[in-house]
Amino acid sequence: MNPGVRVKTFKIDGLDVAGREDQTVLDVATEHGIPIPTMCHLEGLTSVGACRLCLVEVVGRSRLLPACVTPVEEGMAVVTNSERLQNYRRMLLEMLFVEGNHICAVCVSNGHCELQGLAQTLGVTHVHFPYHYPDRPVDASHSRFVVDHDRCVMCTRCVRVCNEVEGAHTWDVMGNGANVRVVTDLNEAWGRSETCTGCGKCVHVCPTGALFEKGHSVAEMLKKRQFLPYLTAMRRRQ
Amino acid sequence: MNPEELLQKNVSHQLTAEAHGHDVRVCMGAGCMSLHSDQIKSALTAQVKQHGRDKSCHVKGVGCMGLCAAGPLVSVEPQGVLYKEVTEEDAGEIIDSLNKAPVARLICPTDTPFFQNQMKIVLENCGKIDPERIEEYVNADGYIALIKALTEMTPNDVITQVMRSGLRGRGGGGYPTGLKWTTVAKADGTQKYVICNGDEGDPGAFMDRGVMEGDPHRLIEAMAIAGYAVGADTGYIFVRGEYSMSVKRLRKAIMQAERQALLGKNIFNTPFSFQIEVRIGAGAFVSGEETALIACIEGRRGVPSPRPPYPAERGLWGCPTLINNVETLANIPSIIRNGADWFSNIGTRTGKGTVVFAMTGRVQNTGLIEVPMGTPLREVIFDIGGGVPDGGTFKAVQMGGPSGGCIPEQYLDMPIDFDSLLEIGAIMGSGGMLVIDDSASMVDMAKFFMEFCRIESCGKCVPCRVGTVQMHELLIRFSEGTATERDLVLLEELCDLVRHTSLCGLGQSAPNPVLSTLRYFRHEYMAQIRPDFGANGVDTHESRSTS
Amino acid sequence: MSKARLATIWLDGCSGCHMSFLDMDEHLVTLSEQADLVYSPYVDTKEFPKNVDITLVEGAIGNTEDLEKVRKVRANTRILVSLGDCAVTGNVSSMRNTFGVERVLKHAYEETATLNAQIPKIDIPLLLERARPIHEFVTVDVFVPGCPPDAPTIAYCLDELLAGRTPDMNKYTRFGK
Amino acid sequence: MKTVKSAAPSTDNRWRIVDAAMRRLGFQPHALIETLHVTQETFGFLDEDALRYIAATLGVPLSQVYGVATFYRAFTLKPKGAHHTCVVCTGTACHLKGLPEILAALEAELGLSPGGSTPDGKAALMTARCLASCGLAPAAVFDGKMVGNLTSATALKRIRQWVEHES
Repeated sequence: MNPGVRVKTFKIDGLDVAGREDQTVLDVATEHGIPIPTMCHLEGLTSVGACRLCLVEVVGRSRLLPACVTPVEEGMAVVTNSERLQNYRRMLLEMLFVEGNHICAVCVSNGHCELQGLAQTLGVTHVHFPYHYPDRPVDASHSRFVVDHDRCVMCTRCVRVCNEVEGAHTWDVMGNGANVRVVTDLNEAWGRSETCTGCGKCVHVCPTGALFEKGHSVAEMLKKRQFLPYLTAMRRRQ
Repeated sequence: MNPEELLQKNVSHQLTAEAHGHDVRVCMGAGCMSLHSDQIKSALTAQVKQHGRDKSCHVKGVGCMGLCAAGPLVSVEPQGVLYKEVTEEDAGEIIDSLNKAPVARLICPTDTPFFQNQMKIVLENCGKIDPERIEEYVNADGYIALIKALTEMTPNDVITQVMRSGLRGRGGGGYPTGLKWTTVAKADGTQKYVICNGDEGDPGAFMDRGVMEGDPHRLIEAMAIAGYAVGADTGYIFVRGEYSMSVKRLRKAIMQAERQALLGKNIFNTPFSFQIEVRIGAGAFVSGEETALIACIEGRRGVPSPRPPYPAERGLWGCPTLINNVETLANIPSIIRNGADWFSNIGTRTGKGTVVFAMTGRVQNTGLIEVPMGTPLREVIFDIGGGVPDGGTFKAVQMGGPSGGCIPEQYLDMPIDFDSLLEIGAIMGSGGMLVIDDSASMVDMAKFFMEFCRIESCGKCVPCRVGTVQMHELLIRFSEGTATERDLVLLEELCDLVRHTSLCGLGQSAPNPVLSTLRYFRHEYMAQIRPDFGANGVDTHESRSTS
Repeated sequence: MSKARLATIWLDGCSGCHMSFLDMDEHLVTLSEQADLVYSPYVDTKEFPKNVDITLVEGAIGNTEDLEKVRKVRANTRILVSLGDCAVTGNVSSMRNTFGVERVLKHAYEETATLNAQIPKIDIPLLLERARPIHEFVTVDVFVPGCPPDAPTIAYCLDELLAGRTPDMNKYTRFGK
Repeated sequence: MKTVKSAAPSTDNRWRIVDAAMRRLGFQPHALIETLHVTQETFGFLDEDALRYIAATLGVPLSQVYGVATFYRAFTLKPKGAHHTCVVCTGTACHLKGLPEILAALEAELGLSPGGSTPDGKAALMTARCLASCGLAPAAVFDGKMVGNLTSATALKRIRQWVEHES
């Protein structure tokens, strides 16, 4: 621990917990085995608080706070799993399902998909909002990887890992509102990207089947995440 | 330039003004400009020349005079005559009458509530001075407050005055301005910034534009005072790209101020240095949100970030940053000049000072107005605004634009201030005041604002990105009369979700126009519903499923 | 106690869910002790009967006939079960939705036809602009996602319903399973 | 002070205006939006060459430049749907030397007005504040090619060629 960093004690779901002041509510909850669902967050990347799945209640505050970016405070009382939160989380997941074209049955990530998994854990048996059926492209121009925008949930993990870990900044987000999409370089075909190093980090941090390796059929794409904590640790050593 | 020199300059200009004898002011606000007031100004100038009165009469363009409905407006001083609906052809007659009786057929009476019931602080110079001449601002006691702050007060004194004045942010939230200044002043860091938020993006709002185009030096003075108070040496005025006139006037004003050493190094020979740069937005409503605005100035996509950290601690380029909106800052010179007590005596217990509204819609006197906080809505709409024209009946007033809500007749006697508006589901916010009469559909109104939010959503957080699309689609069905009862349930669920889970203010407030119309005009939604999911649960809805 | 009246129907789907139903094997015998199968692709009844207790609906609503059928089912069923991803989410059936009917028909009947290419126009139900999940048209009581839901899942669901309980399907299945 | 790092995409004089904008803000990455504003004012829209050049000069990743250029409504990457673009200069010199007549002719003959496109959508007409080619006024850029001493007849001819060739 860095000198001068203080420890804060507080409560999560009634349990007494302690965390360093530079930790977030999510960090401390995870350390204590309290599950809080996440989608855009990934340990090792900066947090952006975009998917809103990790919203928690803090007693005495009217606003819900995203656990992934909320610093711990002395004496705070966090509620992670009220009925209201569960309800919001289910609806947020439904929002992700309706805005894309998620056909789990034909997806390379079927069975290994975070979106699919969360739907089951949080009890989404169906989506009660109307689907949008957007017309989104698939780009298979890269020699080894494919991006299927139908399955993209705009978590931006690929953008962050490429910028923060690989250092290439090949990915970014274009457009606004419902038209946002991840792009490589000047939105050219991925295979023609001048900046992509082909490292595959983006593919392996992607929570769904939006980014995958060629040569995998339905349910065959397993994402390997070990590299991220490993790289973080190795860089810290330097 | 020292204070004495400035004063001297002030006086000398006053003398030349007196020598002129007559001041003919032509409104160059956006409303009058759209009716070609610039050509009227040219015609008047030509007539002055033709009448050989160049020496005794001065024609000048001024900022918004307020009563846009009667534009183009021209006033003649020192007589204090206001002319309405002036055309180029009237120029000769107006100049001809300077030493005689005014042109009766053009006179716009000023003994009406529109002029008598207003109180002007923010707009005190708007419509009076030539915004492109620093001399006129100085002549109107401009930069006195800055001199006072720099030569007679410590930064702490300035903050104390702002704190004691009770001024609250006019950009939406109503956060105490003094508290914000204190936070930035106390924040760690040698480099700090002041940002003036002029990204007025609400449809139907043009208060900030009025100030930026009608009295730009006021903002420069305020920003310099703020910079002094919080310890910043650089300021940015962020103006929405559509306001090219604002950008032009502000840039000119900055140049003039620099030339007079009112900006730059060691202002008034004090250790305080301050520079200001104008940054132009590029057409994104969301960049009015503090963190998005900072991203925009940094040259990034203008998407909001979670707060904390607040910009006051970690803002522009990671430095403590004070962000105030145009109207908020425009109050500062008057507060410093006249003192906190003067300001805090105006308004209500929780809302001090005045508030500027852009009054539009089905109301007689559309235009820019300023009234003390606590003025009842009824007075604003029916006395100052002159009520609904053409025998229409008042139905509601929409306040706060896409983030605000509708207020029905029953709340018209409520005094306007931050908290009372919040209570009934509207916000003071952007200051747009749209009067609606019984010919309008509240469902369509809600649909209009939701479409705006859908288009303007930055797309970062899930509830706003998807929820606004969903709500807009549902509102289309209501407006077409093809909605079902189930749609109403979905709409209410979505309002709740988007309001409570969105990342920034845009998303959190996007459902407000729907919520407030559902609250006060639910029957209008119900009237648009077709029988649905009848006793046996069969949806008789066909419209979305025909091939 | 009289036996429950059970029905199954197959709309815009691949029949996989009905295959899965058959996979219940010997459990079908147990089931038949508690319920009569009054309408199904498995039995030879032409008209959807009245007063059905439970109907399993497979497939999305893709054409005008599906829509008619599901309305008839809803009007005559106490507990309507959306069986499988096509019924629950639109699934594979809805993959045509982004293209529009015209393009889909052209591709299927003209561009990829080997001989006598033509788009059929008579005696077949009209495609709806989009294939959609059942619950967008009628109220659904129980959702059983899965592509297809496996036999034990279907068995559990039916056992619970027949016992008068509400099944918790999340424990057994999910989208795409 | 840094100087321009990468070479401008062409010898077009207008790049000097873009360079000046970037220089004014010290070639810092935060000059991106200002630079895009100036580039669009100068060229009428932002094409790939421009985005690449700005990215390289300001040291901003390509995808970030693209993300910013598509986030804000003020920026256009390509006139919508049109295959061809004509950018006319609306500077003082061009105005004095007959731009209004040219615009009137395009409107009357082809139904083409600034910011719009021909009814078939093939050609778009855009305006730029000044193309910095005042000596050649009136000037316009046809699909990236600068044409000076423009007349109504030459403008009509060029655009007609586009429209007819494509049909």
